[in-house]
Amino acid sequence: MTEEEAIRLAEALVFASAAPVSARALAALLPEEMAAETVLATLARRCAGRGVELVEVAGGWQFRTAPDLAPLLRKVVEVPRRLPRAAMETLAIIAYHQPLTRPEIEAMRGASLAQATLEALLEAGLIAPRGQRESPGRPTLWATTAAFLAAFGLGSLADLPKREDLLLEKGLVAPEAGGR
Amino acid sequence: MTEEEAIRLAEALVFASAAPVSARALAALLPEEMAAETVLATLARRCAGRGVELVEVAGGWQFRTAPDLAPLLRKVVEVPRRLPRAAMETLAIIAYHQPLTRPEIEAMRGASLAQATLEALLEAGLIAPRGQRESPGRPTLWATTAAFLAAFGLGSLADLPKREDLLLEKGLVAPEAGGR
Amino acid sequence: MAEPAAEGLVLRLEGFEGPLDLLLELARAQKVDLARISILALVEQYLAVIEGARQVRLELAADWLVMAAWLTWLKSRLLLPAGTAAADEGGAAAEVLAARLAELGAVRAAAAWLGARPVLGQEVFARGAAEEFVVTDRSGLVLALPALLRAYLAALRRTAGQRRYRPPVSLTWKVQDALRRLGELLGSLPDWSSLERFLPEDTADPLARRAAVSATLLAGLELARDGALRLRQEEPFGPILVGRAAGAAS
Repeated sequence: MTEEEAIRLAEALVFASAAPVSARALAALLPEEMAAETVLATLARRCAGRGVELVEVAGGWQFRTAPDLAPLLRKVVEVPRRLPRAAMETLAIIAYHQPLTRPEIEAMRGASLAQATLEALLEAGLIAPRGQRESPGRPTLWATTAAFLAAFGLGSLADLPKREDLLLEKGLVAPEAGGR
Repeated sequence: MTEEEAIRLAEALVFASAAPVSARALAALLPEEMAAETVLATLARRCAGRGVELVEVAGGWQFRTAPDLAPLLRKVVEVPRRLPRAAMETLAIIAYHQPLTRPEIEAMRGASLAQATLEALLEAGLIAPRGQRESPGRPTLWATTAAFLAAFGLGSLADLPKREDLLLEKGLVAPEAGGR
Repeated sequence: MAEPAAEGLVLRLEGFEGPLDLLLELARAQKVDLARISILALVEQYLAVIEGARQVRLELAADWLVMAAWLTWLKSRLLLPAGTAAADEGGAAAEVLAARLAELGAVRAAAAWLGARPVLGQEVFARGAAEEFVVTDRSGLVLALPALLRAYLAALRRTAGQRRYRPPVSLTWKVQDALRRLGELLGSLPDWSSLERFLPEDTADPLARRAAVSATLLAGLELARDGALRLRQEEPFGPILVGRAAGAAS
């Protein structure tokens, strides 16, 4: 095996391996008198300045994209998240009944409101505190923001579908009225 | 961007990707007046004879180890089992006659299609269902995939040899002159 | 050529992917191209192989025997003097068989051609450790009005359910109801009125109506047993008539 052939082999081996290739692993494929370290060093010199370079990392040698090119190759893919159900329900109740306090939200949802849910809505800028209820403890009142309107494509809160258009079952809208 | 810089960028882009990279993907990174195809062709010429070569497959470009190094690399790199004869023949039928149904495949081979064969081809990602035949029972139609082209180093289905050429090569339907 | 090299084939019938596969092998053994093989010789060889295989073991997969039967038929046709309708039929069938063998030969050649290529992952290798330059940005939110409204309704529905328990309203007319109604109406309706007239008024729902009929009949039977009224039916499935008790004055 000539030195050129050894360099070709080293290139293919490092390229095809899933993990960095040690000089010892290459040596196993080379004739005894040939030094794997030298072959790899020669290959590394030859690749210097190319788009892909041979670098020595923990455990052996590996091809890496030249660092100056990485930013050009980076592609950002936006994968938007959905709001969890509890957050969406909370947001809807605030939108229709604002301003209201946390206990009021909990009473309407019939479930306790986790701090994380409230924080997620705050962080997304969809709700904001708006004053305090003038009652014992002065609880914070919550309301939706301009960002909420923008996110849902609403000009104003008046653009939300009316509750009567939504609540077709009488049982849902006014439980106090009772009976069916 | 100079041509050298474009070649560097092309090398890095194709090298980084596990799947073949289309000229269009490179073009998105190049200035408008620069032809991605030309850049890739230049790069391919430059890599010819190295341990890792640039080849055009499945509608894109991919770096691959040189075929002559296979015997040495197979000692080190893990290689999956080869497809058995029945699977290769089934694959050949699908490649030439796609899309077609399982009974049609079986009729051509004069043997039923074993579950293991179908699963091996599906598992390797070489074939995929492509719609259903509009006939009673709406049987599934099978076709080859882009992975099939990539696996066998084909640019497109048009790179498959013509049926007549195959038979001539084997001396199977040679006319009068024929024989072997 | 007439003497088949059958002994070797008999023992390794399992190696073939079906009768067509064996026929192709036999055709190749004729050492001529497939367009000029002798179908008759081929048929004889196949039948000899099958006969040999049956001497070794009795059971043989059905498709081998089906092919043998068909080839026997084909042989009988091919042996007829040319020009007869049956001989033409045999000639046509022989052509179809030759074409199928040629097709299978092409499939073999294509498979061999594919197999001879450097296969990715076998002879050539792609990059073992690809670099990932795609960054996923999950900071955005999908927000849509329908989802907001669905959430609002879901929340209200939950609390509405918690606030009050509403027992389901029974739609069925019970025997007690029917007893009461029969008692109320018996005096006011004409004697020998149809049982139907004693049903409750708003029974549009077919299921509720059938329940009301059977409840009313049961109630009627009970009252008749006690002598409180009389029932009459002129014919099977005819209308049931309700009359006042024998002793009761109108």
